[in-house]
Amino acid sequence: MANNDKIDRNLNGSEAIAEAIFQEMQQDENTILIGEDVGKCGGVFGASRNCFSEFGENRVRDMPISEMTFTGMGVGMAMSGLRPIIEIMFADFLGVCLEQIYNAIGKIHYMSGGAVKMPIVVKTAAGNIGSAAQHSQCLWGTLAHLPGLKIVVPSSLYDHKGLMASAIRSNDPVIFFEHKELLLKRARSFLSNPIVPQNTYTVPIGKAAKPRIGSDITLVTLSYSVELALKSAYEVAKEGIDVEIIDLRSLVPLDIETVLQSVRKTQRLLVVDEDYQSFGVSGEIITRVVENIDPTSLRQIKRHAVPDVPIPAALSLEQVVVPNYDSIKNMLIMMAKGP
Amino acid sequence: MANNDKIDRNLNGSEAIAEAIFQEMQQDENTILIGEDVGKCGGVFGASRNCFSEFGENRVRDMPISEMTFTGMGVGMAMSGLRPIIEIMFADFLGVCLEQIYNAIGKIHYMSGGAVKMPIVVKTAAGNIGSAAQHSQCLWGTLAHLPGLKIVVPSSLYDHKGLMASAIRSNDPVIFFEHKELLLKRARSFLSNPIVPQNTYTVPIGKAAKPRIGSDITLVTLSYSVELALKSAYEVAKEGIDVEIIDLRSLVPLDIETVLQSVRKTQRLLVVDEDYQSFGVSGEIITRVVENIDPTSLRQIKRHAVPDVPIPAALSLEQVVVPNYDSIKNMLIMMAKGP
Amino acid sequence: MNQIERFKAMVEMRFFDEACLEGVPTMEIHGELHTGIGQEAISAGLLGHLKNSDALVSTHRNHYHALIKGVNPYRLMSEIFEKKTGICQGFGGHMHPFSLKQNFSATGIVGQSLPVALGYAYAFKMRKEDSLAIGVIGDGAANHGTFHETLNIAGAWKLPLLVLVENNGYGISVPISKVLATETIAERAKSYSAWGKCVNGDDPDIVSEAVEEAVSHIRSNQGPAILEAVCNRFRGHYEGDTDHYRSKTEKQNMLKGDPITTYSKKLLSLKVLTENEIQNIFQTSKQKMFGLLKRVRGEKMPLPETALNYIFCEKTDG
Amino acid sequence: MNQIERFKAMVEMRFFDEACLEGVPTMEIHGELHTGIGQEAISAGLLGHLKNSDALVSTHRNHYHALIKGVNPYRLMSEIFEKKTGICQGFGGHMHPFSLKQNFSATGIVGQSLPVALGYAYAFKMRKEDSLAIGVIGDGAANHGTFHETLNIAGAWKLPLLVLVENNGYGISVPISKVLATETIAERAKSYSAWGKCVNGDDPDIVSEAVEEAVSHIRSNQGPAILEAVCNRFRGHYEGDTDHYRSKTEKQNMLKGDPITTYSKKLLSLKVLTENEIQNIFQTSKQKMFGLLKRVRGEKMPLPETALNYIFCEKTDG
Ligand SMILES: Cc1ncc(C[n+]2csc(CCOP(=O)(O)OP(=O)(O)O)c2C)c(N)n1
Ligand SMILES: Cc1ncc(C[n+]2csc(CCOP(=O)(O)OP(=O)(O)O)c2C)c(N)n1
Ligand SMILES: [Mg+2]
Ligand SMILES: [Mg+2]
Repeated sequence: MANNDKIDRNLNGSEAIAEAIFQEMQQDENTILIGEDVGKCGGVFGASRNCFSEFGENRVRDMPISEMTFTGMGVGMAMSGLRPIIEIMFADFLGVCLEQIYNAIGKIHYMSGGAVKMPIVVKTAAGNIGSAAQHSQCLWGTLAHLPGLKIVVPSSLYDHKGLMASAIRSNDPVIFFEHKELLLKRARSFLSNPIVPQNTYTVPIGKAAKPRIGSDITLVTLSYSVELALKSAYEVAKEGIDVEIIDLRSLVPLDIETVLQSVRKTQRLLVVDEDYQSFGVSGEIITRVVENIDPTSLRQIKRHAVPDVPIPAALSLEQVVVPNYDSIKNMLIMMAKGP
Repeated sequence: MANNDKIDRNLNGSEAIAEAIFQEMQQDENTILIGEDVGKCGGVFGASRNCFSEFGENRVRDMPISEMTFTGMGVGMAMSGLRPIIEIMFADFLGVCLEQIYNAIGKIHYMSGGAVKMPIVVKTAAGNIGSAAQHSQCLWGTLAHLPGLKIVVPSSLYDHKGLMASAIRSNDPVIFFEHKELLLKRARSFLSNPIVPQNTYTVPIGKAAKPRIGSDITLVTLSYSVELALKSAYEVAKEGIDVEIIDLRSLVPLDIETVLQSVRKTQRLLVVDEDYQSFGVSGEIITRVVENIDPTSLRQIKRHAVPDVPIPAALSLEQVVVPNYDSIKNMLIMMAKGP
Repeated sequence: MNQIERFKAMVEMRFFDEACLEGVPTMEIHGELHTGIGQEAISAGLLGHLKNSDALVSTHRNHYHALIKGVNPYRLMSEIFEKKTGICQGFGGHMHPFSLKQNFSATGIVGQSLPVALGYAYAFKMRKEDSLAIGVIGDGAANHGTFHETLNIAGAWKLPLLVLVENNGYGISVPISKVLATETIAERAKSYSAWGKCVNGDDPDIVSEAVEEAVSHIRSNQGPAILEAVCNRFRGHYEGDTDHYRSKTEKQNMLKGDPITTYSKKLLSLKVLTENEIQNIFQTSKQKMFGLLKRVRGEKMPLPETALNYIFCEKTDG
Repeated sequence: MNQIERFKAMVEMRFFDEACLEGVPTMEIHGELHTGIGQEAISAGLLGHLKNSDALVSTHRNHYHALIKGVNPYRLMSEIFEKKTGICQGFGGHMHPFSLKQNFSATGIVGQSLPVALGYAYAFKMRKEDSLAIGVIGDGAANHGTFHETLNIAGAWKLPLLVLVENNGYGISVPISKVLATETIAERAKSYSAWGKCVNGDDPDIVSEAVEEAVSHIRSNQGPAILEAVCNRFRGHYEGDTDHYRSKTEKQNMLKGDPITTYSKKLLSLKVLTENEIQNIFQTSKQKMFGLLKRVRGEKMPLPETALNYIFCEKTDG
């Protein structure tokens, strides 16, 4: 919010993404967008607004509710020379078409001995905005486990556009996880970089960001939780706790170097993740840290994620299972009191 | 193999499982088995042999190749009072029906506020036996990340029967990962417990086994890799390296206590996993260990899993990406030389 | 079931959903809400044809189906308002109501009602019970693979399944005509050796007649049926949907055909009801549903410390 | 394409797969192998109808389709034998051959050939190219949801797609008649406004005629087609399958109708070929294919140190 005066366009995440898609489609006529409600409607979150009227229905195609098939279509399209962007409306629905994602999209480059490329983006909206067990999931941990897929999870508004541009230009398949909250959040209320240049630009996939420099605790996180982390860090700074925040930006490739450098400095690691806790992101980050840093120079390692429970409908329940501003703050304060 | 003389029945894994299914179906007429080729064929690995002729086609039903639907049928069957066992032939195909598994089977008990039970077993054959990228996967790490599902991964022949019986009796949904190699391996060549009593018995879900006691290194693993680990441990024992092996038996619930006790003793941890390495089992085990044990009393932590690559077709390639007897042995020797 | 009851049911459904709408701007319902407003005639057409033991598996747009299946309106509305008195104690929410007693359930995932209904149908046939299962879907869901897989299985084994398609012309913003290879969905019945019919879903008498036919086909062990009822979705796909993809004219024309108004006129002209009686029904229903709303609003939300209950029903340590 | 070439193609295919069989007991092919033995007439019926630019997406049982699509037999057999000279350098194996040059690919996952073929069809139509896509499936795969989803989309948008169903009566051990709601699969065509026909898949002339019809329907922009060709799977589902679920009598009867023998008799009686010429074709084909086998056996396996190549095509550090 410090940057507020420099914000000339009060975009939200969906507009930033739509702009990237629009500009990339302008530059390469092989790029096409398929999915439910991506056409006239412009995407249920607006993340493909303006594209249909500009590029027409051949290149921006509303699909029937047949995710398994239109995901597989992307494979054929890619083999025929197109560069499909496939929207799966909510991450919760990935299970309908996951087979095509991990057995075809993620493996064909390898299975073909490098002969076939899969320049496909699967974009999907993750995260909790109050829609209960079947419409709130992140599932990026699930996808990151499967080889051959780059997993991009933007947080800042700047990255929404720049990482989407990179994803579209990539010749490797990218699963692009938007967060519903960020799709709807406007620049002026972003804490991380809210400036979205009008011209095209890319943010490289595989390099973490450091939206806050600090010396006491390294907080590693991604997606919407970066915003929560920044707010919490701002608060605890008043109590003299200086938090360094690392926004992973992508899970595959994972920029562990940036994490390691920070943890070597702070010796305290907190991983915050809105996905389910076990067998997911937090375990992987922590393991890579202990694989690389002498344990005697690690003072504290903690994680904070959804405690392996479906997201409940009632707000009173949801608040206690999804990491939020308060819960992160409390973790930080607790850690600062420790060794 | 030490037990060889006590083996009166030289069963293989599939026979042990078929016996559990048979006996449980005898005891409860609500238990039914659905899947491809489970009927007259008795399962492509034979894991439902004899059931069709005994219980008839209503209770042992060959399904069309419609995994998404017959998995969902299991939900309706369960709500109507049946206890379905659903066979998904290979774990690689789970992606076809995963949505029903994690959004319905795994969540309905929770979403219904505890009112509806899901006594469902999804059984599937995992693991590498030379069938390349789309027929060799484990994917138990993928499933373990999703809440509401118990994840059972037997290794010993004794456990094949006993854990399947527990899974069928459980009122919670269980994903039961068989390993193709173990389904076909016969008692006399098992290193872990090969005795399968004829009568019914259960092995509780959630308690790890310790098929070898040792003092130098704790090797945590599961499924077929337990056999490999036992063989490797036997070999390195000759060089004076005393390995303790923990067979997890289930990933959810995860018996971390047994792991911790062992690691407190040996101070050295090796996790071996036939699934993909990142964002999976090895990261979770290691993280739970460092969450619970003072890092200064951990001398070495290592993992050995498939290095995030699809399984290649050629044997020459496959051998270097899937953990095997030699590679495990080498890891143990290397660790024994370290701190 | 007579026409008066059908009419009453329609009016009650409408006011039930209008009561729910009150909870949206106040954030009492904090996720998205899908109402059935405009589609009452279809559920009303089910009245009298279902036994308690019959199963009904519904969708994201499930309130009317729950009501017609006998789910307690108070407990249903409580669930929608995320209260502890809800049928799922507030854990499920409006897209995921479950009531074992009525063999009623729903799912928020398009297309996934059908396999679940098929599972019931299989169990009924296997146990030689005289019940049937209804799987409700929208037109959009008819293009999902489960439609095919489910009907093929039901057709091959003559399972007692009714696939009820509420064809409101849209899957969110996508007109069904743009993504359907045929004129109607019901004509696909032949591919599954099933009974099939497409009817006007705005008149509950027509729907009821078709349901009668379909149900007697099914109960006489002749296999599955597809009943497609054409209707309109009066509001946006969910509350919050700006519905900018439909033209004003289209929406105005649609609203002229309000099935409740049309049916009230029909019953007037048939002299089944007087203008007065109709007004009475409106008032009583409104009072009833807004009375429920008031009570529901007074209920408590589930306690935070219960949030980790019900992950498993058997104790685990892991 | 004349009958002699069809016959030659059938014989070559048969010997191709028989040569592959040699690699099973020796473990040179160390995964399971699915041959097309008994089903040669169908692929032979495709001869002459496809352009190089047409796409063909096949299944686990894909050798014949690859050959007919013009994939180099030597490189295909090398791939099956997991050699570095294989079309995928031994990374793919027999279930996953890819050849961009011929727009040929396959998948080991049942039902998933169709969406991929549909993607090609979409691209062809979008770019106004005169090519078509063939998605091959077995009878078992026709009950998978992708069959429905794919054909519905192709029908709605008149995409140039041929769904070729090789109906060999079984999905592994399950007779299609047990799990299909209709007599034939092709009759489902109406549900997708598609062309549909079920033919005897043992006679390549009959298949060829039907392909001709289907293809001209598709190339004249009238939308998709379903061609069902009924045939027999002579061997177990895969090498190693004991095939105990089929009776001896059934198998004996089946083998009496070997399409190669039948067709050779037909060509004899039509005086298209003499007994001598037929024997010549057998010998030449056998020599050719077992010659390939010999060469393939001499090739190297991919180097272990390349096992981590090709996970991504762009460099990553993570
Ligand atoms: C598998 C899946 N894909 C997409 C969605 C998102 N979605 C929810 S409702 C809906 C439209 C459904 O259309 P229809 O079946 O016609 O039902 P209607 O909303 O018109 O009642 C979509 C696409 C979903 N919930 N599940
Ligand atoms: C989604 C999926 N389910 C199951 C399998 C296992 N499987 C491989 S081939 C096959 C039978 C296929 O039958 P059909 O389509 O008739 O082809 P055929 O083998 O007869 O040529 C099955 C069940 C698979 N590969 N993929
Ligand atoms: Mg609709
Ligand atoms: Mg077949």
